[in-house]
Amino acid sequence: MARLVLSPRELREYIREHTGREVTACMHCGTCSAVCPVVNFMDMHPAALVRAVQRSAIDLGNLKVIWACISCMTCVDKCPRDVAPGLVIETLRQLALRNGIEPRTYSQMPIDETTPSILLVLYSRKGTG
Amino acid sequence: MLKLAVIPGGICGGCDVALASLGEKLAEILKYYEIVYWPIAVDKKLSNLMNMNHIDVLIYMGAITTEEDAKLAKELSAKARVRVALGTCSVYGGIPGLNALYKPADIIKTISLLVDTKLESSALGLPQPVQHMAYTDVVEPEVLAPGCPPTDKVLDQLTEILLNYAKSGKLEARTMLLGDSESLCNNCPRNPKTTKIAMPGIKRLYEVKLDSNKCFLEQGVLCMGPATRAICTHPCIKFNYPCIGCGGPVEWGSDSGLSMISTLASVLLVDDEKKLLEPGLARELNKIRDVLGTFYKYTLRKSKAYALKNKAGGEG
Amino acid sequence: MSWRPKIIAFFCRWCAGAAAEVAGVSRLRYDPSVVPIIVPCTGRISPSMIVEAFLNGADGVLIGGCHTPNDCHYVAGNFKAFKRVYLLKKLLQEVGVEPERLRLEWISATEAPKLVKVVNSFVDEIRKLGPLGGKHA
Amino acid sequence: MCHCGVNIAGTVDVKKVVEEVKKLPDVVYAADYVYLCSQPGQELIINAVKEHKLDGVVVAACTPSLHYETFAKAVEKAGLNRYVYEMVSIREFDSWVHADRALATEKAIKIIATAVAKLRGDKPYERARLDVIRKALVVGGGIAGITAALSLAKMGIPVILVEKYATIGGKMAMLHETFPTLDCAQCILTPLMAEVARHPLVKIYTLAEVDSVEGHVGKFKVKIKIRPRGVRVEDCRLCGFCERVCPISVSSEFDRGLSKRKAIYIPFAQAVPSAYVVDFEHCNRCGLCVKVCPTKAVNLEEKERVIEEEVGAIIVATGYELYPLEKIPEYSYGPENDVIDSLQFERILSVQGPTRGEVKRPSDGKPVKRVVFIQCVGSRDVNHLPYCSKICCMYTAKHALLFLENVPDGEAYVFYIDVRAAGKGFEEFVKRAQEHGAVYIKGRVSRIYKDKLTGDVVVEGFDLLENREIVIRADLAVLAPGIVSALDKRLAEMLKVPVDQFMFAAEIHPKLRPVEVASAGIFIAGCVQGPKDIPDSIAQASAAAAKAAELLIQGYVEKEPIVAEVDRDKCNGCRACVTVCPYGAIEIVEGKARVNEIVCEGCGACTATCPVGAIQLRNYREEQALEMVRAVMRVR
Repeated sequence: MARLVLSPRELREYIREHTGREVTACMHCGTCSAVCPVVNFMDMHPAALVRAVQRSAIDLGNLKVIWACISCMTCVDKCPRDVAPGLVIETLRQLALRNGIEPRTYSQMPIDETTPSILLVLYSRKGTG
Repeated sequence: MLKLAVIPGGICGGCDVALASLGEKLAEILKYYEIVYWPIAVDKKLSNLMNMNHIDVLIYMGAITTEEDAKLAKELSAKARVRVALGTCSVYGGIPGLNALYKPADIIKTISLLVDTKLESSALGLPQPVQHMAYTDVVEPEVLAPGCPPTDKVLDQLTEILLNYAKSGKLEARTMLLGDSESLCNNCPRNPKTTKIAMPGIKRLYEVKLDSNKCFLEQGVLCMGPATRAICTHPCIKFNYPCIGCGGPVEWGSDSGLSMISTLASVLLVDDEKKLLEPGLARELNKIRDVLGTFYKYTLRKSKAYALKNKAGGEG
Repeated sequence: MSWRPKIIAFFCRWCAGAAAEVAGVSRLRYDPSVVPIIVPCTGRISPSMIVEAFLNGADGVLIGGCHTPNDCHYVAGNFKAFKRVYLLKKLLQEVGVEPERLRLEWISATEAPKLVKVVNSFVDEIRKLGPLGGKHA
Repeated sequence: MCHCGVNIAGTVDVKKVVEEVKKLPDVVYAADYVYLCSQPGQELIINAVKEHKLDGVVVAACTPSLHYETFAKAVEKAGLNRYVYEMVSIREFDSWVHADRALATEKAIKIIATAVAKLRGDKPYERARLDVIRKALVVGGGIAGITAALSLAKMGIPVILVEKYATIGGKMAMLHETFPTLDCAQCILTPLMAEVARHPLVKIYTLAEVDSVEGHVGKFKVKIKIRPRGVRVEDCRLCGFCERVCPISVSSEFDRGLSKRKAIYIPFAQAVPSAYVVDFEHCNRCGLCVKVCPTKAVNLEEKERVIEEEVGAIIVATGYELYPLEKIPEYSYGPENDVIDSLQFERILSVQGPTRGEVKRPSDGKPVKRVVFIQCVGSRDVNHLPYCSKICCMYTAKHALLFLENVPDGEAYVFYIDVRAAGKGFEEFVKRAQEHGAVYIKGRVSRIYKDKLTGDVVVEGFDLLENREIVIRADLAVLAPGIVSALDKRLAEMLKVPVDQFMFAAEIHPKLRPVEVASAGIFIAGCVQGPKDIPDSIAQASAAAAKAAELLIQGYVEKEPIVAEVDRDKCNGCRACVTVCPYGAIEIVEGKARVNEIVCEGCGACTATCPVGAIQLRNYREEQALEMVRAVMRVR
């Protein structure tokens, strides 16, 4: 898998350019993780992801959360500091795709009895393009 | 019968129409005056006019944009006893006056690009363009009647002056600037209820649903009313359209653009200054793309900004 | 370098003006091309005053006021100055005057060294730009 | 022109300057002297004025901050008005900062030219002195208002205290105990309430609101609207017969809806004034109370009245309200859902409260064993209130501690973002709550709902440190809503108190002048300025009282006459100057601007703003300013 490494500053500026948001404004309150309907299906919950993005401590190639997010944008609505994790995830997803990182496909997703239906639908959409 | 000549310069025709629309009042004027020249109204030749020794009243309309305009304005004005600058172009240069920023040759060049035709003025027999001017740049008229087009208020005053002159042979003052010597805010039909104008930002007309009872500035829409001479009875404002400043400054010789820049800067986001700080305020001010076009739409040619342009250009 | 620029500096009485006094008391040296005019507050400075300076032969106009957001002795006159100067710079650009000829700086009463630096760098800048209108007067 | 020894003359060719200055327009006389500030120097000025019949003086010397007054006195001694004199600094602005003699000399001439140009437009003015009415108005009878009123009264200043509700005491009266010392709020507040009520210099108006304010510093005319109480305070013996017979029962404001009260009631036992009050909104005029009252104190016919008072200063202490929790629907706020706000929990803890201090569920009265506290409800959230409400961390710790002391086998969970315990004894207090077993969970709550089957309050959230979702089934959820200003827009406009976007009053300088606002004579205390705890409110109220006393005890205000003035013929009434004036000194009267000379501070922002040049700062008129600019350029 391709690996994409950006410095914290580059990543922050990239996200600012694409979303208009400042990831460093996050105060780590956890609202995004609390309201996320699929947080249990993520390898890294949204608040933790924002923290990792601040330090650019992510490996886009191996990051599963960006494919698990269903883009419901509840975290964007509720974020008390306009950091908008949903948009950050969206940006990372695009960044990954533009850099030739393979999206995780339908078959690679953890699916069992407890998977919410919205996630199933989304997995299938993302997986089939 | 006194001799009345109406001379059109670089003109859109609005002043002609406004003057022609005087109707009954025009008839009243014609009891005392003979129209010796007015291309759209009477069939009198320019050569006759040029041969006349004197004209009693000369009304000049429009900006001076060609050598022909300049020549007529100068030569005929010298023969006239009372000179009237009618319309904002004539008084302040008007919208054509914005061209004064550029050399005529550059303007011709730009037009050529647009129309895809070679515009060699002499070759086509076109008039030779000059640096755009107001009539008032060439002579000092006795009567200044601004307006784009001249409003009923101004034309009524002009009628009165013409009739009085016909009867008494005298003018009330050396220079008369028509309209009321106050700005549009004075009798604004919106009659604002609040005591402050905390302008909430700069909005374009399509961005707001304008409340026709509230001050434009309070709704974020640029209105030149505060610094514009009350030459009208607020037709634009009554139709929910802000003042764009065709009346010119309140006092002859003052500069409404600079005043308005200052006023606007003062009231813009006045309650949010300490929150937005300089970058936030700058972002809002950047919404004004064209400062000259906004604040000097009609009066650039007679403004300090234009003087500054000459200074910078090493002319003037 | 025989040509010396003519520069008018509007300093507010409370911050930049006080800094200029401190500069004097501290015997700091700066370029004498700048003539100070003390105003009660930068909020008093009207665009006409600035344009008048240029029209009468100034090559540059420097404005020194109190730091934003809270230093202004009169609450927020400095913000008024900022907004006016910002629009005026756009106007200058449009009429072909380098907007760098007009500079607004926040200088607190204690920042005499900053005042000296600002004055000298402004004079340098105007020197580089040359006289307004290109003619040596 | 002064040599200042060699300080000026060492760098500037004084003789040349004098020669050049003589050529300036309207200059009749110019001279130099070695030390102008000395007695002979001053005499030189006085004699010159007399001899040459001068009508204005320019002194070019050191800085005005040093010797303005010296020469002003000399000018006055010569029989001139001090405002037709200008002083410019040649020493600080020129001789001390330049070395080149020729250039410094030229610059000196230019500087003097500006002063001469300005002087030509200067006019004489007289200073205004205004007597101050030695009386103060305090708006708001909470702990801040009470403190300020008492403090002023103790300095011998009569005070009018205006309170919106039927009793003074404010929010503090609702509290059970106070952090971090756990004093009983009532025990420390009610003596103060009684003291302020007793004080001969304090006049308290309850059920009262400021109706209109006119005038300015030193002399405000205030109209106060007083709603009918329906009970004559001096006759009420608190026997309570009226309450017993009253057939109407409504929810109690004081207990924040957790209990019922009658339409004739006393807010709480120690209310001040100590009397019953009729709730005319709910009263059905049955007249039973009138019949049973042994002292005939009840009067249901009482009408609203308006009284007028004149005061010299006003202290605004309107306090706070809680952020309306209806705006956060996912938290299912409501006693019926057993989701309550912090003040309701205070009432539950209070021995005088609806449950007599037993912690029971509001919905069914079941004893509470497990309670969840949620901090930052609305605060620190750009979707609601971007600011921190400051006191919630501490009172939540207090709530958790008091609950655990009250219910020893109980469990308390606190959801937090950060714990902000900056204050004396605060951190120790939070530790104490934690040592008592309060479990702090870093994370946010996504939703709260009532499980209709089990009756539990279900709190769902995310525990950031455990890195997983967390669901707590509790008996009660207590929200810590943000604090919002109780100052209403109309009052702020009447008093010309500048406010921020959250209606908190904006102090004139956040560091140096924290209890004053831009309108002279108006002071602020307590939560009207921003969220505050009790000691901060009291400190600020004391400061506001001291600042008001400064003004009132001096007895007069003296004003520099260098203020703005309006040419009413030119003014177009556009209101731009009113908008830009930081002091609210300009108002529109009959369609034109009018400057209040006492309030105007002379900054000149209006002069630069006016689109038609109608408002001019005296002796710094636009034409003077332009002339100063031209004068510099005229010097060759």
